[in-house]
Amino acid sequence: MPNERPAPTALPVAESSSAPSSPRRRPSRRNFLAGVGGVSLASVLAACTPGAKSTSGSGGGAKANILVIAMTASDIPLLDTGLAQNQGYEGLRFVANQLFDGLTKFDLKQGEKIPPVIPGLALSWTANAAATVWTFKLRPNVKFTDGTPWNADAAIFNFNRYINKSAPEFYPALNAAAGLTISSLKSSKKIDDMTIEVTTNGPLAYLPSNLTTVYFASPTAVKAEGNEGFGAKPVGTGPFTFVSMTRGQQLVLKANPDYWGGAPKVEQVILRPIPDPTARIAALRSGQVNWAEVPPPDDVPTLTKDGFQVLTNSYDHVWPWVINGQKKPFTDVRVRQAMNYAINREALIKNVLQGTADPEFQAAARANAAYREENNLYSYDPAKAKSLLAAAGLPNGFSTTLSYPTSGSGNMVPTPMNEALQQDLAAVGIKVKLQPVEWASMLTDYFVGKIPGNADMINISLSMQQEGFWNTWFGAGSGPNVGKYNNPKVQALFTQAAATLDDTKRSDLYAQAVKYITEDAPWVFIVDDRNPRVLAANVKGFIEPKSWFADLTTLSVS
Amino acid sequence: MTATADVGIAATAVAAPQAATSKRRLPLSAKIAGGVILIIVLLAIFAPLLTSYSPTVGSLTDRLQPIGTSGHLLGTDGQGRDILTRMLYGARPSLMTGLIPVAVSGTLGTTLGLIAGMGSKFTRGAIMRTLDVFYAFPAVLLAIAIAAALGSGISNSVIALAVILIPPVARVAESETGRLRSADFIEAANASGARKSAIAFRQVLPNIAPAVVVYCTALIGLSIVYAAGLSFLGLGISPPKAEWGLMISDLQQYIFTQPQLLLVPAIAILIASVAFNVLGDGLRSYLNVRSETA
Amino acid sequence: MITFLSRRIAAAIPILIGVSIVVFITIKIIPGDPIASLLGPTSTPEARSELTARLGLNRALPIQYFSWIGHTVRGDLGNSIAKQTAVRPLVFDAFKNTLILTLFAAILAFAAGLLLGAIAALRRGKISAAISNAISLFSISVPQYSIALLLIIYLATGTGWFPSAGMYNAIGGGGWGDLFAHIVLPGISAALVPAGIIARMFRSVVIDVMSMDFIDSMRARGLSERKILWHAFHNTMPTLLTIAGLQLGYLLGGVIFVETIFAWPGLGLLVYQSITQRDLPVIQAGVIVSALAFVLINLIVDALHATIDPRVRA
Amino acid sequence: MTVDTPAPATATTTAPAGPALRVVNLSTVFRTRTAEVKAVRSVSFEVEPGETLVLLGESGSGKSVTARSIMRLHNSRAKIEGEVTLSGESVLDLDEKSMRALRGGRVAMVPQDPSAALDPLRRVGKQITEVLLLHKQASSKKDAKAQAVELLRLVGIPDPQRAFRSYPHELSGGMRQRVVIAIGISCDPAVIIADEPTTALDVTVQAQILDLFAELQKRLSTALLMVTHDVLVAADVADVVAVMYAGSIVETGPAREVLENPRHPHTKALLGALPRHDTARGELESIPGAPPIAGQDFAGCSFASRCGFAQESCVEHAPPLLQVGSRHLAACPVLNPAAAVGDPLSARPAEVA
Amino acid sequence: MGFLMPDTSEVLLDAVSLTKTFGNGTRAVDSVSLLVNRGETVGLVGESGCGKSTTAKMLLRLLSPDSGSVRFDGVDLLAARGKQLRAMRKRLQVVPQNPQTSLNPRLTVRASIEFNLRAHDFPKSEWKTRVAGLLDRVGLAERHAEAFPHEMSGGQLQRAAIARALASEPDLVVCDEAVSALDKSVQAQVLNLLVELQRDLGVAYLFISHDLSVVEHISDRVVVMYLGKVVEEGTAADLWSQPKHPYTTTLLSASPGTGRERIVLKGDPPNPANPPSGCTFHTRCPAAFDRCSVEVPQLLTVGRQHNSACWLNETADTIEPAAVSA
Repeated sequence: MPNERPAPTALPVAESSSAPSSPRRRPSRRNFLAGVGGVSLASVLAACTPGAKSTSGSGGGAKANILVIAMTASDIPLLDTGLAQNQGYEGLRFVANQLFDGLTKFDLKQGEKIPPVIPGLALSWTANAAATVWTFKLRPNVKFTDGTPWNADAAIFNFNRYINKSAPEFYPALNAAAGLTISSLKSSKKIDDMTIEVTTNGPLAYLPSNLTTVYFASPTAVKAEGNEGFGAKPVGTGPFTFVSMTRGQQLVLKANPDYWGGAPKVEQVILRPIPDPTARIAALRSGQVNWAEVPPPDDVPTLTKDGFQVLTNSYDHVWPWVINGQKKPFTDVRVRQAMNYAINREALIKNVLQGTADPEFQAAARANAAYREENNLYSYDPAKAKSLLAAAGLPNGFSTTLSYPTSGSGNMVPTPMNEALQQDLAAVGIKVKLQPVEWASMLTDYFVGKIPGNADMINISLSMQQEGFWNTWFGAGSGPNVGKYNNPKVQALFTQAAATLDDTKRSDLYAQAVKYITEDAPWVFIVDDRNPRVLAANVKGFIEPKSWFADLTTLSVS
Repeated sequence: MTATADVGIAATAVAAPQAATSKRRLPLSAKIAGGVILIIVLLAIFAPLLTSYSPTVGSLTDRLQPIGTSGHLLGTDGQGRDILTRMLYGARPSLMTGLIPVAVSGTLGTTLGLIAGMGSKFTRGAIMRTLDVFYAFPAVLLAIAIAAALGSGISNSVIALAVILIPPVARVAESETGRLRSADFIEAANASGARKSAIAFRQVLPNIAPAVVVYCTALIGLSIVYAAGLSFLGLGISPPKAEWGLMISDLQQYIFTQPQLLLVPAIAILIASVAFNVLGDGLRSYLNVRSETA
Repeated sequence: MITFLSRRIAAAIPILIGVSIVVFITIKIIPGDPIASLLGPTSTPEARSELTARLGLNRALPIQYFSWIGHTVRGDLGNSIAKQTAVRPLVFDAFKNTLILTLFAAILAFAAGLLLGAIAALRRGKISAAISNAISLFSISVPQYSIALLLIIYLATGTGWFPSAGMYNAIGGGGWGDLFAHIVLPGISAALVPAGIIARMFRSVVIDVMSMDFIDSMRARGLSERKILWHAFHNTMPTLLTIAGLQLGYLLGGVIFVETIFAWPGLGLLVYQSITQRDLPVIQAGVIVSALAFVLINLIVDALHATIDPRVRA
Repeated sequence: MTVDTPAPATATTTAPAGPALRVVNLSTVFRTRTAEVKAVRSVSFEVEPGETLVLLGESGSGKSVTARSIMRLHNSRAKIEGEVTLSGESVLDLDEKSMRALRGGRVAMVPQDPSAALDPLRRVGKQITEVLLLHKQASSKKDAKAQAVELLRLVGIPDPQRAFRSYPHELSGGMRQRVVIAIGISCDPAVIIADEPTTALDVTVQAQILDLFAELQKRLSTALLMVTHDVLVAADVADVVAVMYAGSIVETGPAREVLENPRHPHTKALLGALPRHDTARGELESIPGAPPIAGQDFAGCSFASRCGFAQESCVEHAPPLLQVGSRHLAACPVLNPAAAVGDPLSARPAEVA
Repeated sequence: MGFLMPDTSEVLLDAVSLTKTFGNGTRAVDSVSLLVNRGETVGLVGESGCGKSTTAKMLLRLLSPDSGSVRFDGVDLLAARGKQLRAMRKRLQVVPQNPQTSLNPRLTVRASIEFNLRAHDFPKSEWKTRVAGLLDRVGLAERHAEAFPHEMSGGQLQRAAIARALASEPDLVVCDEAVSALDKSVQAQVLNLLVELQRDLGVAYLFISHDLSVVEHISDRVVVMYLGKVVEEGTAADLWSQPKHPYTTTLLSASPGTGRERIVLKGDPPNPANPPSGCTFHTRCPAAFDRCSVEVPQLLTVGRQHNSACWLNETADTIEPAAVSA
């Protein structure tokens, strides 16, 4: 029945019943193979042989003075300033920060201290006492790569694009994407050709830090291409300029020889989105890239052994469990503290993370200005955990649930990490049920203040990059404060800090808040990410800063 | 073929003695496959008796031991859990994700196919065109979307798989029913005065059942593989529970350190899938002996 | 022939409408807010609701559906929420890449499948047939993603013969040879299951055709076995075409695992990512395009079928 | 009943030409994993040029297997023994290549179901010219086409040009059978083996086809071996009838003599089972029991278990063919006690003319 | 209306002017009227495609006619629904053509028969004895109840199919080519059985076959169809001795033991989708004349219980076979 349509499916098909084996002569197989099979075989062979040849050279694909980066992003980020965040902060790190500059920037050329804010497109700035009006002196003699001069007009044009809803150049998508960074900006105005004034809605002492990610695009280019079209031909002042992009495959940037901060040493930077960690390492090992973000921790030892440079450093990033403090038994602080005592962070880091993270015993990350050694309240102490539980009336422990993401930027290797923690907690009688949640749906719930799946806790990696985050994560009434943590003393310290212009004093205020938060244990403080990345041996001169961001101008590929 | 067809008679003349002796017997390969499946089922049932380790709790100091380590015959995973133990316990959800979606889609699909095949032109059109829509929909993506919609968890991946398997089963059932629709014995049944439902379930069903069963048997293997794929994408069973697909997804993190560990669940899935396929093939030839002479 | 084709095309339209409704509803019931994942952690509630309104996502569902379908019919696939770019080039580029991978895998699958199926059918009872059957059985049973990983370990990173990811080399890539080197491993991974299915179906078709009466008649007319096999092969074509259509359709919609593992920038990967980002316009367009391709492939298969088999032309 | 018997070419016994087809002690055994099935048991007959021999029997009697054995169309599981001579050439010893040249050339086959005998995907003309070119009957494609159209005309197809371009499904059953016959006679075969050529056809069409056979045979002097279960067909076309039962010829002789005066109980029963106008309703003669199933072996007369005349000796010894008329032989010693053992090969109706 | 009003017997099935046109324009059945009396056998004969099976399907309500009516025992069969229809079907059964497919290959003979018993609500306790009785009735052994169709010969299968048809104690059994696929020797057995059953149970048959010799043998009355139309009907004896339509004469010439000259028709049966004008038989009719290709002959009474649709009937009282076999 050859004309009958077989059950149409991709699945194995119910083959039509084979014909009765009647006494019939079988065809000579020799002929058939020559006729049909021969063709097939030949085509298979033909398909195979040149493959082996042509690929032998591809192992050295990443040669010359070109840096090829395997990003964790699943696609090339958008190329228009703040929109690059559409692929997470990685878009700012590798795209926006390379094509553009902000008024300020972080000092990323060193790895010892927390990068201070240094002048970028602004040479200097001052604020009024209330920290609401800021005057910026712009850096002279800077040009966008299309020749447009950098001046107050260009700056105001860009501020209008971000925040001035009545300006023709206002770009709602950009306004939305820049989010918290610009939410407190009220207005900007030109003072003279090289001076501008920025007004905020309230005291914002840490504005310079926020402005590191408010990027400036060439007004000429934006006007020529329109807000929507600019992303296809981005022009900035940054260390690299746009060459080409193949959607989903790669973005090619070349060095800007006239960069005001010093020309990059590398000729080109090629960015490839490879979201799967194994695939990234495979690409690195097969020589297709010479820089891979976030390797699977277990590959770190062998990568090191095989001569790759595995770089890590602390940065402002934490990986906690956020506890719903309104649910029993978590209303009792002793229960929350007990959990903080019950987990063996060092073992987790040594075994599961291969040293790619630091233990966190307080609310502040190690690379945060508010980190103080003396605030390290917790340690691995199961006995103490048990006694705290007993004191809280739970000598036999309790059962609880945790929602955690299965993947997602910054979440490290959530499954084995949470499984390890689950075992630690089980040892003191706390039985944690793990509920994996897909990252996108987790974010949806999280941002409106819910823990997905109605669980008691949520595991989510959080950034401390901007000082505003303190209030986002721990401030009363903040949406993402899903644990509904509320300590008036902490709240008062946050308000006071926002109006304190002195960096040291401000960090001290945050450190005080951290002390309270740590004691209150609204989270289970677990680890600080060390931001591991792997570079091929021939990538020289890169400095891993204590920051999410990276400076690509210092390195070269030999 | 009528009784006067001599060529056909020559064929049956030869086939007949064979049929007489072998028609009630499954091919050896299918028996072996059935045995393998039975063994897997038994291992799954008696997992707690066969191993002293816990499938979910391991020792972080004992992680990523290679295959053949004493005490851990098949090594340990990233949590230091005994892989053999996880394989044994993991057989349960793996088999379930193979069997339940197929059972569900087999039942629903057959019913739909029967209704379509026996129903009026309109009913048939409505059902079959709806199924066409699901055919044109990329199945894997549909499963992913459904699983994503329902959230992770074994029951949700079972539902997602059942949904995507219904259309092909229904098509097989419908086309088999369609083939029978004008068969003499169905006409006779129609003329006999029996109710449509009685004809569908007592006359048609026994005839399409073999084809559907054979088809479904092959789907079991596929369903296991797909379920494992969903787990691989993080949409299946929740950790730390053991499931073969999840283990692949888990162990693939270590392919550069302990690549051979990945082979363990992969081979298990392969074996189970092959076993179900071989069993399906065996059933096919076993059941065809009767349908051929008929 | 023309009426035949127009009838088929007419039949395809309700399918596409059905697909559009299913994809629309499915996406709407998936939890997750594209705005949330787009704007990220630093966004404010106001910004979110404003963007939601601007994208029209707060309108009634039927209005959203008809607005979308209206634009789609006119070729306007809208803008990606997550990528903030027009969907059409995004989806078309990805589809082109998937098509390349699919066609390559299809050629592999057919070459291997026909060979295995022919051996299994024509050398029944021989060792070679048993081996062919075993190979096809294994290839339909194997979990695709683990094979893909093993290929990467042993053929990409182990030997460096093949690149492990992407379509072209970052540096100096772009030629046919480069594309070929990149496509081999994902192509093999994607071809495995279809090759097995084709082999098994081709086997049964060949057996069926070889037992048909006219084959015997040809023998009685003195035709050589080679000629008879050729005619038999001709008679397997209608079924073969149907298989081809199905397997191509399957590949188009099913290479997602392979695309993920090999970072192949195809439609499966794009739609999968878009699902994780809840990027509705991309998901909708991606699914519609692949359904359209599926329908189109079936149409072509039907047309070819009619060309080969005079009986279905009527 | 008309029997247009041409004057036999071999009217004189000394004719050198000899029979077109001669089958001596042909046995065909199918080997299966578990058993050996004797489908044909020591069958002998011969057909002269221009003569028609009908193998008459019910399903399973071995008549088709006999026909296919002559052309060696069985697969390797079939063991064929005996002697088959096609115009003087021994067929069973030929290598496969020479055998192929013979098939479709010197001996042609017209199968039962014309719908299934043609390649459904190719035009009719192509299927004819293919054979013409194969057997070097035509020098060029053009020549082949001309010959093919002529052949189609010869077999009585009204519009041969159009039929040449048609696909099989576009032709009626009768037309298809004519096409198959055209292919059969395309290379001037010495012998045509027609296996139930009219069974699938309507009775009015059947008559046309049988006429066509008679006409062609007259024109081409081909020997015709026809296999049928239909007594009426046999009566219509046969010069010689050989009645088969369970793999053996149980009765043979000139058609009229055998069909009008059957001497074997099986032949008698076959004829008696035909509903005739004069048979009282409900009183058709019917043979009790069923024929032996394939693979069943028996020492004596294969019909003994169903035969109303059977005696003990019938079960023990297979009866030989006995001479019951000048050319009429029947394998039944009970009904024909005085007859002498005869040679089936001589059962041609020399005197029918 | 019915052309042949019976004198003695009671009308069981009365079909009037049944017409059925298929989607492709084929008029499969054209104004066919048919009458079956209680306990009699009516034969319906014609070549493949003449519409005899379609007629049977309409009588069994497997197809609905475009027009016409069917009364079964006085009740409008086409209008019957639900319970009433089932009650009618209980009395109207069928024996299909192909012994290999007339029984469900996946059911034992017992299950097949019980299916009919269940359909008509025979108490379950009686099933066993009823099956045994039916098998005995049709000459099958008790062990055949547990046999599957593939384990039985063609003759046994048709016996089982007859037993199934008889299960609901019908008044009329439609035998749709029920013996055509059997070897002649087996055919004879089954025909004998049918006659015996009729004698014992009084069941009526509508006996459909392409083989006139079989139909003529078993039927009281015979209806001859050609291309969707009835061309002649009459008692078996009349048709045999005095056929009034050239087509009947042709069919008869192929029957055994008639001694008639075999008539060979010209050409193929015409395509039913595109039937010839006038008398549909005129393209092949050896006796056709001008009028035949223009005017459609009506079914006219040519004798007692004997109707024929041929223009020759207007000119001659009878048609001698010799006259048409020119």
